[in-house]
Amino acid sequence: MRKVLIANRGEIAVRLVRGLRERGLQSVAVYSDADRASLAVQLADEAAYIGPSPSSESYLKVETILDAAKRHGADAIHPGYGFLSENAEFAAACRDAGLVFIGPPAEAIRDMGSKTGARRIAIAAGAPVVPGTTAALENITEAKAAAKQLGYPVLLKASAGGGGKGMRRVDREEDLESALRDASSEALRAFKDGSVYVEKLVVEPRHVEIQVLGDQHGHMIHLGERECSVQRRHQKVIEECPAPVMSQWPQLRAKMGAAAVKVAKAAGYYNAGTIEFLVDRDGNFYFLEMNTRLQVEHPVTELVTGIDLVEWQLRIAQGEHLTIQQEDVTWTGSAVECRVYAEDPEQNYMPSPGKIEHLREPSGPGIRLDSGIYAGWTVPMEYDPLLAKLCAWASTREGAIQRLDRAISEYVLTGVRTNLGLFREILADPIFCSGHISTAYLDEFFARRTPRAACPEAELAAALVLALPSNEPRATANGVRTSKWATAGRTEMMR
Amino acid sequence: MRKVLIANRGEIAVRLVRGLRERGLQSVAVYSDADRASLAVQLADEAAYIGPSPSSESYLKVETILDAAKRHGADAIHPGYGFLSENAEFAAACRDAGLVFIGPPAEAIRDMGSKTGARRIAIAAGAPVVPGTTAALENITEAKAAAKQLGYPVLLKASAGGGGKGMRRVDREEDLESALRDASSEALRAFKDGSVYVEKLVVEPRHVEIQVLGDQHGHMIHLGERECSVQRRHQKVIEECPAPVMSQWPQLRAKMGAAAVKVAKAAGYYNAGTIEFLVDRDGNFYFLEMNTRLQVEHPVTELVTGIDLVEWQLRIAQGEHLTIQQEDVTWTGSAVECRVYAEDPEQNYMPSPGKIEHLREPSGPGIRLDSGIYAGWTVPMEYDPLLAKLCAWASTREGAIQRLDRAISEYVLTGVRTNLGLFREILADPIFCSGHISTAYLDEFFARRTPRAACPEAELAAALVLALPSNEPRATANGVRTSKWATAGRTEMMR
Amino acid sequence: MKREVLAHGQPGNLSIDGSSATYQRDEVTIAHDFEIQATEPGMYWVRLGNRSFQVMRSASGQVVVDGQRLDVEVYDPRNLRTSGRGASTHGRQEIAAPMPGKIVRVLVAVDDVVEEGQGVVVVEAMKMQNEMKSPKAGTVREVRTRADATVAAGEILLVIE
Amino acid sequence: MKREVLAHGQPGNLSIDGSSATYQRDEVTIAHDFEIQATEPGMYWVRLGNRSFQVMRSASGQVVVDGQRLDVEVYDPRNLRTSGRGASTHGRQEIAAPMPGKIVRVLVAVDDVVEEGQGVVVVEAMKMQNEMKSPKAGTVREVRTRADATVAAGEILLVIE
Repeated sequence: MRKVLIANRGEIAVRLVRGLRERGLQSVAVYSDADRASLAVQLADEAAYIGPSPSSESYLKVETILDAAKRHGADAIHPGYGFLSENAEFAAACRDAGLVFIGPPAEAIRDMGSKTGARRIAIAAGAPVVPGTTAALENITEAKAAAKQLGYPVLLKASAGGGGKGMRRVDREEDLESALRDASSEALRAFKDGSVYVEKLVVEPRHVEIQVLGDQHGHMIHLGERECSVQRRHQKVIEECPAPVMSQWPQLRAKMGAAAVKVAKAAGYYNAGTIEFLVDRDGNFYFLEMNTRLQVEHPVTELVTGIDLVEWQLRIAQGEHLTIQQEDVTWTGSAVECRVYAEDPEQNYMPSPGKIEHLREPSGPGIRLDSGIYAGWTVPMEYDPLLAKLCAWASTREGAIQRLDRAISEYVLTGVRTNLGLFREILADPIFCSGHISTAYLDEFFARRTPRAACPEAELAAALVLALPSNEPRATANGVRTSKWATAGRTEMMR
Repeated sequence: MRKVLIANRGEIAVRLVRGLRERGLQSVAVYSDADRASLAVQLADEAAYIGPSPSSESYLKVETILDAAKRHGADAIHPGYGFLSENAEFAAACRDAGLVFIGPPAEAIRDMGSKTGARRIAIAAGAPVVPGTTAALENITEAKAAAKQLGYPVLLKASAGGGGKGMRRVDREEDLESALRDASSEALRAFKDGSVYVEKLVVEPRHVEIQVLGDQHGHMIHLGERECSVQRRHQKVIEECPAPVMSQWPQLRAKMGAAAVKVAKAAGYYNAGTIEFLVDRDGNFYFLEMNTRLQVEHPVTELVTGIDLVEWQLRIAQGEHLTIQQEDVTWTGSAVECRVYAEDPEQNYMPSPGKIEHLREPSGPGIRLDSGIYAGWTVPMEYDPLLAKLCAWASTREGAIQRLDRAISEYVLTGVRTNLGLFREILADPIFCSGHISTAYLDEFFARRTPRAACPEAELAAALVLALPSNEPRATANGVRTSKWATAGRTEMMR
Repeated sequence: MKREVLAHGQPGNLSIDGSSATYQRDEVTIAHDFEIQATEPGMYWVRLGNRSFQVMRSASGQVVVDGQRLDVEVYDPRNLRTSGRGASTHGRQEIAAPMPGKIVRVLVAVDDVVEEGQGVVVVEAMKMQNEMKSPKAGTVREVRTRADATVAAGEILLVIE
Repeated sequence: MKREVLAHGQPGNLSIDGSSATYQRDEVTIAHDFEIQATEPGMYWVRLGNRSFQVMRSASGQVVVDGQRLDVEVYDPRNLRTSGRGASTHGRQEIAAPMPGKIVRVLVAVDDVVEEGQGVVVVEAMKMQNEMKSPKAGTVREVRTRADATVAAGEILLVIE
C-alpha cells in the first residue's frame, strides 16, 4: 500500500489524511463542487474532483470514485463513515477493481447491514437481544400479535435503518397501525426499503457501544466501550469512555466486550467495527446493531486506550497481524467528546450552513480537536452539519468535563450558529456530571433548562464594541434590518 | 485559594490560565505595554497592567506585581518560568504579603540558585557530580591548578548562571586566562555576579533531566526523565520522554530518579522541580543543577505519565497531600516536543519579532499545542522568541516523530520567521531518529546538512499564486524592493 | 457619548466619558474604566476595570463575549427619528428562509387561510428537513418559491397578511 | 500569459494558457492543468494535475507551500524595462536592521575602512545580541544610528561605499 484514496469529506477526511501521512502513505482527497478547497483537500497530497455538490452525484457514485482511484494510481480506498462506508457493493467493487478496501469484508457488511439479519447472527452467537421479531412485519395483524406478545411500549424500526429514520415508539395498540404506516413510508424514502420490525421498548436505556478490532487471521479483541446516550434527533452529540455505568457494574465491560467479539467473529468480521448495545437500569445489555466501519466517536477510545484505530485499520488492511492481546488493553483516565454541529439548538437544532468568519480553535493539555473547517470556509448546505469533534482527556471524568468546558470557553467560531453554548450548559449540569444519563437525557435537560443569567459586565463589553465608530450597525447582506429596538423606540415616541 | 495572579507572559501564561480554569480558579494575567491584548490576557478572567515593555520595568518588578495582586484580590501567585520564578526574594516577598507562592520554599530557591551551593548539596546527598571546584575561582592561578588537576578539556561556568551565559569550553591551558575573563564579564553582565567555577568537560554528553514532585508533608516522587540534548546556543529546542538512552541502560531511570529525589529532599524542596544531569557515553550520570520551577518542557512528562503538573502545583501549594506513590507512576508511549521560536535558523537563529499574518495551528490525534499567539498578534522584540510548544504523543518514539512531522506539515505561520522548517529536517534525520544524540547534535547536524531539494511542482504552485493579478509584487512597508531578479534581468539586457 | 442598548430584549443605556463607561439596564447600573483593542478585524479585547473580555463582532451583527453569544444591539439616539423603515410592513409578514437550503414542499397556496403555528413550507439543509411555521394567523398573499428550488438565507418565501 | 520566475536564485519561465501551466527551470520542464482558489486573503489552494498544494503569500512577499518557505519571485517581462530603480545604489551598500530591536553598540565610525565580514553594529532583540557584518570591503560613509536607539526592521543603520 502506497497511496490511499479517501472516499469521504469533512473532519473524517482530515483525520484520514493525518493517519496516512503518519504512516508514510500518500493521500488522495476527493471533492465535489461544494468541497473544492476544503481543509481535507488542502491537506491531502492529491485531490480528485468527483462531481456536483449533492452526494448522490459525487460521494455516493461508486464508478466515479473508482475512476478517481485509478486516475491517481491509488491502491486502496478508505471509506470513512457514512456515504459508501457500509455499502457492501462498494466494498466488493473495490476488491473487483484490484483495490484494497480498508474495512471489513463485503460479506460482513452485507450480513450486518440488515438489522434483522444482524439480530439473527447475534442470537446465534449467544448475545442478548431486545425481545422482538427477527423478520420484517408482513401486515398489521402480524404486527399486533407481535406487539401484544412483547407488551407495550414497543418500538418499530426500519430493517435497513439507522439515524432514527423509520423509527416509532408505540404505547398503545390503537396507535400501532398509523405508526407502522409512517415508519414504513419514512424507511422507504430514506433507505428505498420499507421493511419494518418491532422490538420491546427498553425504558430509559443507555446507549453503550463496544469497539472491536480484528485482523484477517482470526484474532479479534475489544477496546472497551463508549457511552453515547446524549443524543438529539437520535444523533449522538456527546460520547465518552469509560461509560459511567461501568463503575456501577464492574463486570459489565468484560461481559459486553466478550459478547461483542463473539458477534463480530460470527459475522466473519475483521478490521475495526462497533457493536451497539442498550443497557437498562438493572445493568442488562441488549445487542442493537453493528456499525461496520470506523465510528465518528472513535477518538475517545484512542485517548483512553492509547491505541490508534486508523493506524490499525491500515495495518490490518495490509494483512498484518494484530499484535495486541486482549490482556494488553488498558483503560487510563477518562475522555469526553462533543460534536460541534452547525446548528441552532435554540431553534430545534435548525441547520446553519454558511461562511465561517472567525475561528480560533482550542488546544493545550488534554485537548484533541478533529476539525474539518477553517476561517473563510463555507460550510455547505448539502452535507451533515458536523464541523469538528472536540475531545478532552483527564485522569478522572470530572477532570475531563472541566477541561472540555475550559476548551469550549476558548473556542471562537462565528458566522454560523453552533451548539458550543449548549455544551457548556450540559457540562455544568449536575445530572450530566453525576453520570446518571439515558437516551432521554437531552430532551429532559431541555425541558428543565433555565436560560443562563445575563451578566451586565459582558453586555457592557459587547455594547462598547458595538458602539465603536467603525462598527455601527449596518444593513445585512439580505437587506435592511428592521430592528426590534427601532420598533420599540418608535412605539415609545408615539405615546 | 480562589484567584491566582500569573506573574508571567506568553505560552506559559496561557498554560496557567487553562490549568486554573480547569480547577475552578480565577486567573489574573499581567501585561506590559507590548503584551496588551496578548492571548493570555484575552483568555484570563482579569488583566492587570504592570508597566512599560522592557521586563526590567514590568515583569521583573516585585512591588508592581505584588500591588497588582492586592488590587485584584488575588490570594496566590504563580511565577511560571523565567522572570521572577527563581528569585528567592520574590518568593519570600509573596509570603510576607500573605500570598501563596505556587512553587518551592524561598530557602530552597536560594540554596539551589547558586550553582556551587547546589553542587555542595548534591554531593552531600550522595548524587554524582561532574568533577570540578565547588567554590568560585578566585584568580587565574587557582583556575590553572584546578584545570590541571581535572585534565583538559574543562568547562568554565557562571556560579549564578543559566542559559549558557558565562560558559566557556577551554581545551588548552594557554586559552584559560582569556576564557576566564570573558566568562566572568559575561556573567557579570547577565547575572550581576561575575563568579565563575570550573568543571571537567563531559565529552558529547546527553542532557537528561528528572522531574520531581513533592508535597509540603515530606512526600516526594520523581516522574521520570526528559531528554533535552537538542540545543542551539545552549537553549533546548527539542525535548522528549522517554530519553532514548533509557532503552540502552534499563536501570538508569530508577537510579537517576532516586538521586534526584535525594537531592531535592536534601534541599528541603517541595512542589514541582527539575534536576538536570549530564549522561556520558557509558551511562554514567552527573548532577548539573536544579531548576526550582515548572520547566518549559513539562508537557512531555504530562503526556507520558498522564499526571498534570500544573494541577499538582496548585494542589500542593494549597497544602494538599501528594496522593501518588512512586510505584503508581507509569510511562506509556513516547512524547516529543519542539519549541517553535520566532527566529531564522538560516541566519544563525536571528530573532524575528513582528506581526503574525496567517496562522493555522495543527491538532488531531496525539497532538498537543501550547501556544501564546494568534493571527494579528505582534510578537514583541523585548522577550524571548518562544511562540509555542508543539508536542506529539504516540505509542512508540518512531510514531511520535512521524506524528510531529505530520503536525508541522499542517502548521501555517507567516509574518515572522520560525524554525518549523528546520524541525522537519531534524525529524527526518536518521541520526536523530536513531536516538544517538548529544548536546553536540544540532551543530553537528548543521555542519553536515544538505539543503532540501527544490520540488518544481511546489515552485510552480508558488509561481501561479504570485502571478495572480491581485498579487503582483509590490513595494514592502520598508520601501521599494530591489529584487535580485530585476538585477539579473538588467544584467542580461546589458550583454 | 450616549447610546441606547437593547440587551436580550431589554432596553438599557450606555454612557461613555473618555475611558469611563456607565451602563444601566433594569435595576442594575455599573460603571468601569475600560480599554478596547482590536486584535483582528472584528475581534476585540476589552478590559472593564479588573476584568478581561474577548469580544467578537461578526459582519452579520452577531456578538460573542468570551465564547457566549449575546443578543445585544446599540443605537445612536440621534439617528432614531430618521430610521422609519419597516413601518410599511405592519400587518404584513414576510416569511424568509432561515438558512440556505432546498425547498422540499410548499404546504400552502395563495389565498389559503392559515393559523398561527401552522406549517407552511419545508426546507431541507444538511440532510435535515425543517418545517417553517406561520408566525401569525392570516391569509397567504404571495408564494414566491416552489418545491426543489434552492434558496439563500433571508430569501422571502411567502407573504402572509 | 508569460512570466519570468526567479526560484532559489535560478531564473525560470512560467507560461499560462487557460487552465494549463508550463514551467521551465534549469533542465526541468513541467506542464499541468491547474486550478487556484483563494481560501482566505493571502491563502490559496492550488491543484496541479493530480496534486494538491496549500500556498500562503504574505504581505511581505514571503511564499510558503505546504509549510515550506520557498524563495520564489515572479515578474512580468513587459514591466522590466521600466523598473530601473536600485541601479543608482551601485557600489553603495546600505546596511538595514534585519528586525526590530535595540542598538547595543556601533562598532565603526564615519570614514572607517572596513573589511568584508567585519562586525559593524550589534542589535539586540528577544534577549539575543546579533552582530551585523559588512557585506563588502569599503569605507563607512554614514552612521545613521547610535547605541540604545530603538530601530524598526529595514531601517538603514549604516552606509558603506
